[in-house]
Amino acid sequence: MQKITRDQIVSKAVSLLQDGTVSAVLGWRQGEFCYDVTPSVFNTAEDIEANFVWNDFCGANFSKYLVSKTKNIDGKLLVFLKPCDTYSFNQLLTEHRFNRESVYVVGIPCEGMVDISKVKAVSGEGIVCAESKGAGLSVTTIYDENPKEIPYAEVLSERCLNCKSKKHVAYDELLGDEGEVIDSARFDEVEKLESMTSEERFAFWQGELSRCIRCNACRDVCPACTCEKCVFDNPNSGAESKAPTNSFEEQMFHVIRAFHVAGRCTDCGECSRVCPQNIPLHLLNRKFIKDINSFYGDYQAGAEVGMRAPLVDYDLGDLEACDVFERRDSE
Amino acid sequence: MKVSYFPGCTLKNKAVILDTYARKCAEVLGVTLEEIENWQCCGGVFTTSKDEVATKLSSVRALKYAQDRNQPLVSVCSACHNVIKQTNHAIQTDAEFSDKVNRYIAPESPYTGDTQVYHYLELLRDVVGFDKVKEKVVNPLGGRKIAPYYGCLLLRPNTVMQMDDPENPQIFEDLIRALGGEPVAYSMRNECCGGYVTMENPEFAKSKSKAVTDNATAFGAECIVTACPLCKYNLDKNGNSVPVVYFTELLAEALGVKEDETNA
Amino acid sequence: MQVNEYRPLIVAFCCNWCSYAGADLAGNNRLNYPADVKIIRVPCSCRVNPMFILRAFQRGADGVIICGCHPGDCHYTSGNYYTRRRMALLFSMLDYLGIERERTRLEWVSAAEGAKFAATMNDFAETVAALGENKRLEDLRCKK
Amino acid sequence: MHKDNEKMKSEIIRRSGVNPSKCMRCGKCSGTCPAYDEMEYHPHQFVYMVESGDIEPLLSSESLYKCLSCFACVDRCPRGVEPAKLVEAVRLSVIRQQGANHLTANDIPEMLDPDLPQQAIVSAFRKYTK
Amino acid sequence: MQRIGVFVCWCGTNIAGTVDVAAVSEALKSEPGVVFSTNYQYMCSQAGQDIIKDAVKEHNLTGIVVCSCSPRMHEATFRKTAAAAGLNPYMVEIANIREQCSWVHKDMLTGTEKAIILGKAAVAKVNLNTPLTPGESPVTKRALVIGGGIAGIQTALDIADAGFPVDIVEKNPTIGGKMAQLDKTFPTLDCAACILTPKMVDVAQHENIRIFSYSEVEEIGGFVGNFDVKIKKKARFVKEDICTGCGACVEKCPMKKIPNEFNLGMDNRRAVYIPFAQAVPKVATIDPSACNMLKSGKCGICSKVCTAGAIDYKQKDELIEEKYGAIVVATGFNPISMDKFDEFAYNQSRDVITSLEFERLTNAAGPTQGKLLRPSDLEHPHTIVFVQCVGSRCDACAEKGKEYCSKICCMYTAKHAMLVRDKYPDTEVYVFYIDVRTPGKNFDEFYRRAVEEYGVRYIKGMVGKITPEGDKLKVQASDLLADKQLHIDADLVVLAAAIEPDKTARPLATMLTASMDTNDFFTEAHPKLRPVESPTAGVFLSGTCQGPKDIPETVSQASAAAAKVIGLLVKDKLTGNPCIASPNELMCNGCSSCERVCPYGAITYIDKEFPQPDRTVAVRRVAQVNPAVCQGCGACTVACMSGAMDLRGFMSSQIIAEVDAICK
Repeated sequence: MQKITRDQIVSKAVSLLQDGTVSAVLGWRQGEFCYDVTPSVFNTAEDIEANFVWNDFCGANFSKYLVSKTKNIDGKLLVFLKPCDTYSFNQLLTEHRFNRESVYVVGIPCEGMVDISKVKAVSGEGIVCAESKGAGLSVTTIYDENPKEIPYAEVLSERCLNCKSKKHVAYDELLGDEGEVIDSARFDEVEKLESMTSEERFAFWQGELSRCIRCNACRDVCPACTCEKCVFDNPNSGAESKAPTNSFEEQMFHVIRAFHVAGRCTDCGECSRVCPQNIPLHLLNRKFIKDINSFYGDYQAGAEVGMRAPLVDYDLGDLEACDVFERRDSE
Repeated sequence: MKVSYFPGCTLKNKAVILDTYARKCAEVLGVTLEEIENWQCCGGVFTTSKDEVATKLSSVRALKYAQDRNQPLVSVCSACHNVIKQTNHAIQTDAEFSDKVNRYIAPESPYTGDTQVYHYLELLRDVVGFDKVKEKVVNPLGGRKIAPYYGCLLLRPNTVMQMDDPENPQIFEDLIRALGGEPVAYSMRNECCGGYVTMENPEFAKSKSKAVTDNATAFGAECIVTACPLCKYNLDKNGNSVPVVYFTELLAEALGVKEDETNA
Repeated sequence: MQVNEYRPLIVAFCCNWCSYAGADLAGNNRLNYPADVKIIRVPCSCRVNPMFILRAFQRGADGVIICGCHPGDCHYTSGNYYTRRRMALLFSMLDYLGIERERTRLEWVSAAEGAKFAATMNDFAETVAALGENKRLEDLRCKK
Repeated sequence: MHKDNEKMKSEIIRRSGVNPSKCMRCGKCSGTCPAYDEMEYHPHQFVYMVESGDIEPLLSSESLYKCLSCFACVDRCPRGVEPAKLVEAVRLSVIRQQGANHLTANDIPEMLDPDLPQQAIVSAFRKYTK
Repeated sequence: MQRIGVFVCWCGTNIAGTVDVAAVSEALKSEPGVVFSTNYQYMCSQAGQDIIKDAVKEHNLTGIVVCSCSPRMHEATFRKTAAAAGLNPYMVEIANIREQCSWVHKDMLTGTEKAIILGKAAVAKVNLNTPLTPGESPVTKRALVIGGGIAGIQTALDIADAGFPVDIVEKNPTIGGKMAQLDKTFPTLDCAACILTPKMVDVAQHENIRIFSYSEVEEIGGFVGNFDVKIKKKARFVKEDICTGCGACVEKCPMKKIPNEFNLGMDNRRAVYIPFAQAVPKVATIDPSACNMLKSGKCGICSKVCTAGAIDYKQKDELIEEKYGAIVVATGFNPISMDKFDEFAYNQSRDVITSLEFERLTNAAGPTQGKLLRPSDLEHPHTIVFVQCVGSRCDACAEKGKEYCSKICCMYTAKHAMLVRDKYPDTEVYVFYIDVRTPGKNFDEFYRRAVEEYGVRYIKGMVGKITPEGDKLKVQASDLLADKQLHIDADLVVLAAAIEPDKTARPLATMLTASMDTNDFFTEAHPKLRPVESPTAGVFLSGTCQGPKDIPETVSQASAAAAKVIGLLVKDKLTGNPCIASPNELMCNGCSSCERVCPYGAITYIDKEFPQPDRTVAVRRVAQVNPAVCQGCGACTVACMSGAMDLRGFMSSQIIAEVDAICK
């Protein structure tokens, strides 16, 4: 499925490591299962050649890792960024979260990544092998040794089906072809919710959010959540909470989390990818993005370094809060 | 380079020389004017009303034609250029209009205003370059004092036409200099010649044209150049006796492709 | 207090320079509004963190209103412009989550607008009272 | 404003895309208009009369056919009001009515001059005819 | 745990009429931290304050809650009381049970119940109060004035007269600014030079004033009371301290065809020049772009004729570093370019001029020695047309011009018209106007005199097109009242060009972190109440850099700015408001969100070392709040995602405690 091959990436990584351009490489390593791919730092060419993974499960956005992984590094860290990752990369640079000089970015094209839960829904549990084959994934499980072929359209993650950009907004060099910003239908779901009644929306979100187990995975993976100390861990913040003891606890948690990343969220979709409860968290972020676009003009976080995020900016003629619903209802 | 060329009705009749010289000179300058097949008359004036759709369809068809060939659209007649450029702008900025037009024409893919629209003068300035024009001059105009006449259609409305500073344009002047002539600066160069009102009210048109030619000759003009057949008609008929020529004639003369016996 | 009659609990955040002074003026002029409204003084409406608003709802408030200087009149020149953006987005989000949109409000009240302050509070209290108790955002643990 | 006037005004405004209330009454449009002396109602009056809904007199005025569409008023207006577009919108209200064409094909022969370019005829038709 | 005393005021019957004060003090007794609670008729009275003071001592109180009238009324009173009793004044909180309770509720039951809740909220807050001390910073007792026009001159003189040293930085070789170019001034018609040049001399001779002419501000650091400024003194190739201003060099300089800026290019100056006779400092300047010696090393005549030996071709730009307590911006204005308005033929005819050019044409020291002669042929013009509002009051979307009214044009045009008719009664003078705006003392009377006594023809209408032809300017215009189009053959046309802020203002604003509007006028701290201050503390505004102004207004604003500067410099130390933002560095991400929303530029960042548990040291970018600059709005606290930024006196925890107390 991916247009770029593992060999291309590995040979790029090895050559940059060997010619001294970089001193370490951030990449993917095989986890316990075939679809389980873990971000990892590689220090030697041998390690890269043997263990570097590139497949349809390499969805992780590496940008956030740069905050911690560049802290104690001599020389540069090589990172492979997919188009959507580069937006987070720029946003983090805007917020001074790491030094641009300590990173060497190789942009790689992406054809979309697979959502393993969608695969499991078709194949069932116990996957032992899931390989790219033609226009789909060939999946073998412990229960059925005959590979089952599932078309990509059925298993691509939601965020990839609604990909907003195949263009890299930051890189030092590019492997493969540059793509374009895409006019995606990513706000359709939000609009659907908006068109419901208040009661229906409440019921929808209650259904979704009440499943939250407060594992904090969404926060921990989010490239916009890089606070030294999170408000939810800080007893003085007034929003500290550790566990989902009440059905509305998490509602506050998710509203505040979405608000904290509003205007900074690049819509990379990592939150929904990692949620073990499959809560569509991106629908909260996209609501803010959609509102920002509609109230204050189109804004794509991370499109450029140094942009002024909408919530730390204003215009004298901004929409009044009381006109918000009028604006939306008229759309 | 190849461009889609919209000649317009008058260039096929009363203003044939505007057309023939435009083509010849373009060839000299390395540009091929490919006449748009089955072009229809632009209508002469752009109707500014937002609810006027039918009268703008011929322009849209021409624009779409150029877009399909991935070519810019070039016209020589000021009126055609004005109508086509304004139509293109309306498509770009007025979603309702754009939608209606596309429903009328129902092209395979909707036309969204992407075609680059050039007047022939802009083609010379922005694509060919006046420097290149100058290089190709074989018969410099010998310092002849030439008054450029812009009229209204080339420059206004400026928000759309964006050809030059509407009050102090230089594109004609720069061309005249490139051809070895001396441009005459006079204030009436962007005032109206009387336009189509000449039909109903020739006396009125006369007063307008006369003011233009008088102002030009007061500053020593030996001749006036224009890009518009109607301007030429009005100035010829109603002005003083100063000769009025199309800019393509001067261009052809300087580039040595004019078949005029006096020049042979 | 009559036990049976439901009265809403309303938290009003007022900026020190305009709206709090407007509330004082309402008092000076003896303009009545329901005692349901309890005012918290902040230096500027831009001090109001969305967390405070959610906290109030969670603890049982039925309505939250933020009052600041009119745009252009902010004592700190631009604070209320930030408030305007923050609240526009927050209110839209709460509505999206299915919280009644009438429970939140942002109003510009100047120090001279005592009457507007009272009228605003009367109207808001009435609107919130009509909605009844805030059940959707409340944290049940906080209920006695 | 009378309801009919209100309606006509909003129709003219919608069609022309012009906001006459932006006018600051400087009169530059009329200062620049080359057809001023031919007109009964002048560019600034078009703007003012449309703004006040007093459109009836404009409909029957010959001024509608005197505008040269030279757009000098449009480009020179300091407030971006675009009077020429108002003139056009009002003129369309008239010539779109049945039998209200200002110019008919029968009128042409007597106006014809052997040198007259086609452009003049098509322009006049577009301006004066439905 | 705090030891809190609660003091409930009756305010006579004002509170006690609708609130059961005894019930309130009783109810609050059992709140956490409360060790004492009482009520009294008038807490703000001496006797009431004594009750508080005694209670503080008797019960070892650490915090005080007064349930009384609005804090806007008596917060300061009770803070002083607390201080007198040895408590930190910021350990006091007020529960407003009068304006926001007893006065707006009729029913005793509801009033009492609400008063108790408000009291609880105040108690909850005080429980989290911490003693606050205002920060102090020293004040450098020297002011910098940027711009040496009439605004800068007046401000500098006023500050210097109060005994403080002042430096003026002027980018031109002389101070004086636009006013030095004017002929007469409205509405009194006294000559500009007569009233300006004595002030320029005062500046030059004032012991407290230094003039850095031909100089520019390069860099500004620091904050109110403590600005560090770098000033570039451009090389003028003449030793300022030696040059006597005799003008011998100017006379002998062979480069004679340099357009003279002072006369707006209407005549020429030499490569070495003194802008005008009364220039201050009166020293020569060599224009390096015109001087042969500096360009090619060939000439050197000026050096030979200078008996003082002041010419120095090797002079270099000099960088001066100085500390200032306050900075005044007085960068002034310029007329806008007329390039976009060529319907008025400014670029086509030398006889179409701007009003400022007209000033020079009528000035005795101008290119025509004050005779009104038109530039093209030096003939006397018999018909003059003035056009008002050229480029002013334009639509925001229009492609040319400014949205605002330039304010001064109506009056100076009336002045010009009047002067022409006065000196040359044979001249026909037309003024085309949209509105004649004359608010100001004796202004409308002045304009009426122009019409009634001097016979200036005011025409309501606008010029649409000017066509130069022969020796005439054919003016086509509308006369709206006569409903006519006019055609006037004029000899001279004067355009009242809009004015705009000087181009140096924008980069200066960036250096100062001072805000500007979209037109590049400096923004004032408050449009009504603090009109001469920038929102950036220690930066003051004088003259047209803040908006269009005439001379009387400019001078008043200049003196007002000076008064504000004096008020600042007279202090030895600046005491700040202690209720300011402060970051918790351990939590700060250095993301710059707070900096972006701060209206005062109070937030900066440093790289700070933090020891780690593993004994290594991590360097992180963290925010710093300058206590002298922060005004305590709290915008940053909400922009801060991690909550690292908090506001003293209104901490998040305190506000949440109030919320909780109210919602309990």
